[in-house]
Amino acid sequence: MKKHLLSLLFLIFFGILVYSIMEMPTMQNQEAPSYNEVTEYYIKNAVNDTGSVNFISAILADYRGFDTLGETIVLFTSVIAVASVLRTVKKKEGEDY
Amino acid sequence: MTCDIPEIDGKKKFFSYLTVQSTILIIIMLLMVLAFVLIKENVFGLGENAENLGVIYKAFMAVSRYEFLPLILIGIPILGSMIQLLYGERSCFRRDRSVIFMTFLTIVLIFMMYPAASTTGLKLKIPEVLGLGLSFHIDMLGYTVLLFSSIIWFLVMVYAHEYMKKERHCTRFFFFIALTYSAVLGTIMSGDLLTMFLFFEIMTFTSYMLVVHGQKEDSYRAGQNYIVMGLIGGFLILAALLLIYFNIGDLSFVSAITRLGALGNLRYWIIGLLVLGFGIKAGMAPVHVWLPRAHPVAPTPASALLSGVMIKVGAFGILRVATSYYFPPKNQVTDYLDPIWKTSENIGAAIIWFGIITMAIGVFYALQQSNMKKMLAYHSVSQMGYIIVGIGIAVYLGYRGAMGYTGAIYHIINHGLFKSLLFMVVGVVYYHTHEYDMYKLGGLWKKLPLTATVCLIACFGISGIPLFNGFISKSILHHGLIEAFEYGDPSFKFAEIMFMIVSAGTVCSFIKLFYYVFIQKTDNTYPDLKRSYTSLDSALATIGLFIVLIGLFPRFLLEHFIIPAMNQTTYDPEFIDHYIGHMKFFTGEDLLSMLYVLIGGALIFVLGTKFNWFHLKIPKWLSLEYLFFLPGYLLMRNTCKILYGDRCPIDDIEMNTVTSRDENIGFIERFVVTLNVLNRRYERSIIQADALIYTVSMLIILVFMFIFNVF
Amino acid sequence: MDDRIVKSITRLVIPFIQLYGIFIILHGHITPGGGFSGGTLIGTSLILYTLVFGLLPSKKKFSHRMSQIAESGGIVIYVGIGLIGLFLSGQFLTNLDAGFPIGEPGELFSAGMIPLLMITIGIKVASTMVSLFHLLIEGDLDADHPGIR
Amino acid sequence: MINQLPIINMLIFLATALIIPLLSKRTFKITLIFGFIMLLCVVTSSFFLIFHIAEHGAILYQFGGHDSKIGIEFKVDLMAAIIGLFVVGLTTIIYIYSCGDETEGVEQKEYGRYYILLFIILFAILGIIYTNDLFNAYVFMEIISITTCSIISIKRKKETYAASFRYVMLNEIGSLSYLFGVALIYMVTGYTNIDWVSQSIQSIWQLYSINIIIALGFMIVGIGIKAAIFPFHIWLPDAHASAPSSSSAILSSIIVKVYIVVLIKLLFKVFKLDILNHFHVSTILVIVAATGMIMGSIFAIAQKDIKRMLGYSSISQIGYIVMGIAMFSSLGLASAMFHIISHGLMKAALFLSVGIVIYKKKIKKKNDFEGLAYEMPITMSVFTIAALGMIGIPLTSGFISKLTLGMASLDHRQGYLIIIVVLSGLLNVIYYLPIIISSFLKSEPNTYHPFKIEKVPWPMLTSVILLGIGILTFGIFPNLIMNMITQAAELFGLI
Amino acid sequence: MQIIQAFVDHINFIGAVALFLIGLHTVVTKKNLIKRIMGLNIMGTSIFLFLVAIGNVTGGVPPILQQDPNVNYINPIPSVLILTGIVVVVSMTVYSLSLTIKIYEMYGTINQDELTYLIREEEIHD
Repeated sequence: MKKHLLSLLFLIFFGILVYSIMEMPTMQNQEAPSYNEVTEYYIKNAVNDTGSVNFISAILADYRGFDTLGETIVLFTSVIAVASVLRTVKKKEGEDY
Repeated sequence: MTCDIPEIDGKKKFFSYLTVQSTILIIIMLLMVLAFVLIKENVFGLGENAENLGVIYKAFMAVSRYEFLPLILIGIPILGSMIQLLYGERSCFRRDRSVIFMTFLTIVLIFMMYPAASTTGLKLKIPEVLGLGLSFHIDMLGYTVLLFSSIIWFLVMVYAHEYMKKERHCTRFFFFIALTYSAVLGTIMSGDLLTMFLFFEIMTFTSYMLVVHGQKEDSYRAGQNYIVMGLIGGFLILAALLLIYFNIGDLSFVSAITRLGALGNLRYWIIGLLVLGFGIKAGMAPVHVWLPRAHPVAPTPASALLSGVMIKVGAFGILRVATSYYFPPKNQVTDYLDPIWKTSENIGAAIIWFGIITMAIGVFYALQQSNMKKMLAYHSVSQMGYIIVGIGIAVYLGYRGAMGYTGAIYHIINHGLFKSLLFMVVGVVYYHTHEYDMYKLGGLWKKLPLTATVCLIACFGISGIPLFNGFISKSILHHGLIEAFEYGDPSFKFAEIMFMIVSAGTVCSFIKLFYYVFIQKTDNTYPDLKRSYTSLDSALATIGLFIVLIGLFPRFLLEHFIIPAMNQTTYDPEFIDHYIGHMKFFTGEDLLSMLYVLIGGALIFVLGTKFNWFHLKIPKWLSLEYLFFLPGYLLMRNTCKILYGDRCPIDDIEMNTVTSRDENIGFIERFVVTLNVLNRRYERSIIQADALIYTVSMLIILVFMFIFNVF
Repeated sequence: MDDRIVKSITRLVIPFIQLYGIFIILHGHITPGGGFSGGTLIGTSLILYTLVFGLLPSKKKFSHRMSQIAESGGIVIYVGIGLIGLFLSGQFLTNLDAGFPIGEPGELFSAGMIPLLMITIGIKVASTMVSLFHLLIEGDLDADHPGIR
Repeated sequence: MINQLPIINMLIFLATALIIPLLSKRTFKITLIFGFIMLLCVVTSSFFLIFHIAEHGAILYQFGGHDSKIGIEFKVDLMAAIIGLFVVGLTTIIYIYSCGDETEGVEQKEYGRYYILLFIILFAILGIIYTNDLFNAYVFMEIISITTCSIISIKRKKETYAASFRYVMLNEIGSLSYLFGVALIYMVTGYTNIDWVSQSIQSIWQLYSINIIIALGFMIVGIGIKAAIFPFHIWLPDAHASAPSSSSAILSSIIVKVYIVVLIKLLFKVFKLDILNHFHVSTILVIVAATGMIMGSIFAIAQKDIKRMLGYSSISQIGYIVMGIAMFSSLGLASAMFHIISHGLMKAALFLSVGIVIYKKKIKKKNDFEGLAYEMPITMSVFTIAALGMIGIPLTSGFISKLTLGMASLDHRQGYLIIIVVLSGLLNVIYYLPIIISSFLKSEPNTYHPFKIEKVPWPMLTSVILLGIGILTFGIFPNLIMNMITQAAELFGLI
Repeated sequence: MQIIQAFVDHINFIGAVALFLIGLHTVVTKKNLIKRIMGLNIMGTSIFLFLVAIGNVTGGVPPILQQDPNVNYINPIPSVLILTGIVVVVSMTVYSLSLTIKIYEMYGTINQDELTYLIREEEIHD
């Protein structure tokens, strides 16, 4: 019984989401609202701004470089977190953080 | 540790050091009062041109006009509490002396305030504090209550020094009593609702420490009751404060009826919240349940102060807000037919009936008690009923309500005097005999003649014998009620009848008290009862003196305190001048009605002792605590039943706690028990359904938004 | 697992994997890929080494100390490059205005600070993957037979 | 130069986090002192920031000198500056405490990691407060999630692992919901910068209203999980109960508040009032907040473990904040921000004083508090002050926030909310008062000296005393910060 | 007909959402901690798919500078966001896995129900 209620719940959820997706902008070309002047700007000027022909790298490392910094910090943090969970204190080496 | 006097060769010193000092202080205070009276009565012939006194007068005026006086007044007891905290238990005499002297100092300052208070009033604003800023304003109404509370407080302090010697934690007691004193002063002197609320809350907390001072189980119970209800009252006042500040934008005690009148029914909600909030502290009828529990468990000085001063502060609050916010400004009305009085008329009627109910309930339960302190506590309830009736009349009759106003203030003063005196007498009896049950006592008048005398005076006072102060205020209130049903609704005739009956009951119960404690034949000869003049006796005698004096010269208070107070509020000057200015006491019908009351009281006493009316087994459904908690526990039981059907997972003990009719188990305990059950049942399962709850609530929110989007 | 074939094949393969990873890192601004992909490749190679030769030898080769230095160093270099921009042109993480050489677009040595950042990212990702893998394995060993160490 | 201050503050924290591993080889004191100095530097610079911003308006900082449309932008407005100062200052106090506390359950070896995580949290918090970019906020959110979970699980006990697992899972769900919302918004606008997003949303929201609904719902719920708004509070009690005391203090007085700030940004900077009113977000938030205020207290009453109780009480207090936000008026926003600060102080004081008790007496049940005030007067007095503040007694900062919240609800023509405020205040009375009474009055020892203070490390006492003073100060002179807060709240352009 | 057309147009969005719900369903119903973590990963992946679908352009080429000027580049920004998001989700996954290991070491089970039962037992005991 509980299972059926649960699946019914998820069906309703799915229905709502699908219904709303039907209303969403779909056209997967330059007319899409997300394909706006920002993208144009990247495609036009990325090479002159950064000198990198790979726009993704340009954005990743230059335009949105701060995100990438945060991301590296996430990695750093995850290592420390996992170490703080799993490292057993008996070990000799690398106890200094 | 207790600080009893070291016994010198087997018997105490007849005079203790501090006794002498406090007696001297008392005498100085009496002299001050005398001088005050003589100046006011214009014996020295100074009259209005008092400048003849020269430099003294100027200095006096300078001090009196000093604007930070209220702050100093509030600061002095706090300073005293700090000093006595420093001495602590090491030197009881220095400690008590610091308390007593500080209290005395406040009295001196309050006397000095008179010129300022009687003319313009003393105003002080402290911006920025609590965001909105505090403000103090001392007018005659405040000043009157202030003066008498300080005098009573001082005498009780003198008394407490002797009495508390046998108790523990005297330091803590005196510390908190000093803080309570400053809170009381602040509440009375406050000039706007925020200040009043602030000091009111402080008073609740500090006096809680006095109630639970005994640190026994019942005192914790009573204290829990007391502080929770006090905080409820505080929250009600807070809600009213918010409403007033939002709708009027100004919290100071000035007339706001024009803007309140525009609010429709909300104005009744506001005053209802305020009356209920202050009424909880004042022991008003449906919410007085904390009072008969809290007063007996507190140490005697504390209960004397609770009954004598603190519950008055509640009544004072009602009077203040009702006559300031809900009255039109003084210079705008000239007539009682002004429709602007409609609001206050409706409010006043309700308050009067509240007061009547309070009186009746108080007296009825008081007659059933055998514990003297409990009986006095119930009498405090009924006497507060008198005061509330007076306030009701003052609000109800509007422009002509001066009689009720007079009665209310007068009875506040008188009741403060004799009720604290009665508590102190009971305290003395307990101090000597360690017995609260009046039926077990008897024949004490030979042993304690002075105590017996003052007790007699107090009983005369409270039961309104002519030539004692109770008579004055009661007859004034009686006049007020008569006016109420003459000018207003005839249904108040019943109110007047109730009034007479209640007075008869009061008389009866005090005959009972005096008879059983002092007269009744008993084979108990108190062997260990040593007579010695202590500061107990001086305090008792002084208050007795005040009672008699007020009873003999009732006009003085009227002329120099109450009529100025009324002239500062919106009342008909001709009415005041005609009815109260030239009021005749000891007139025929007053004495006659008093006689009826006395006869009725005696009759009730005789019949009661004959037919044993004073030990009625009151059925549970009459006990007010029970009635008060009933909906609560019905709710609890039914929720439990609904949730779990007949196999309620509350195990038997908890089940019994929740549904038992024992009125010692308060509402809150039942509540907490049920919540424990619910928690044990549901918390873990909620925590386990973590992601499910996320899904469901997300779904609900989305559906909500879709609906809102469509419509 | 001591299987000769696997071991020798691994010995043979690992350098190529790492070379490829380095290639991808260095060409991050020209071809698809970049620091993450390349770093992942290098990390994978070391993980493969661990899988084949066991934990302790790979610990010898690539100790926690090293990985820790690599991680902290990665961030430090990154921030340092950002600070160069901060001091030279007044904004954090400035590329060309801070005077990084742009070079000829499409060449290997071009695009100012992007290749440097890619290299740091690569180092960081690689070391992170390895150390996470090692930590998890150790924790697993602890969990399965507590008291093995 | 002053424009560089925000990023410099963040980099200071980052550098501290990176340097600690190298320092901590030597004696540990150096690390502590170093971290403390760094914190003080940031506190001073935050003061500068506030005054500078109050005069010259918000600081805009484009990374790499790119236009805010294409790059990442920091926008440090007055609210961000105030909250930043609050966060850093409070963390400094908690840091002092944690220096004295051999944080219960955390081994000596873990201290280094603990402080690394602490400073990374600070870095991320400043970032999430200052940033003006939705996706950048997501990245910082994730940093905060991991670090927070790990300062809980750093105490190597059984229950902490279970608690932080649940926490990390719900956090992940929340972050993903937030990311989904960002994706939906990006889908229709094509920006991630908050200003541009709100600009283009205002023009197209009738067109793509469905997108906005889904995005709004997912974002509110996602942040609601992290901010422990009522139905999503599930992770909170376990986490608070099992974490080390300083971590619990940081959790409930800083982290949760930061997410509330993100919620404020999201509602009033991204979706402006038209959209919110059209979808009646106010109603939803009010319902959620009211239920939270009541249910949180009701659960708190039934707890036996005092830290769990405190956790539930912070759920109900978060209800106050959300209710203040839900008024959608500058007064309500001001009351919410004031309550953020005052509740931060009070809850930190409660947790730290309870932490001292646990450190000294090793008791966690609230029935064991009988007669405790005779042994540790200062701790219990601070506890009392903070608890009275929770109840809302005048002279404590809790009263002021109650007052402003009441004014705001009346202002919003929803006077009935006063009933809920008063009711939850009474429930607070029910569960805070017995602790105070039993600790001050019951089961006293026969001989004690009233002026003897407890023997605990001085940093702990210093921190709790500082917090108590702060509570009283803001309670008696609220205008010290109230004016600034009101100014900040009016910048949002609400009614 | 239009319905089907819209369905076809949005098919990749719908797939993403379906994945999201599958992941959520896994998290809700499964009691095994590892499975719940997998569910979380599925949710994350679905959102990345969603972003990809947003950025996609039919007949577009990857955003690397091409010679002829008039080609359709696909939208580079979502790819960047995904690159960041993936790393974040990975680190969260690692952390929760390590917690799972520890929980297994402590309690000897990774079943949510048994875990809750054990915890409640401890709470009742003390």
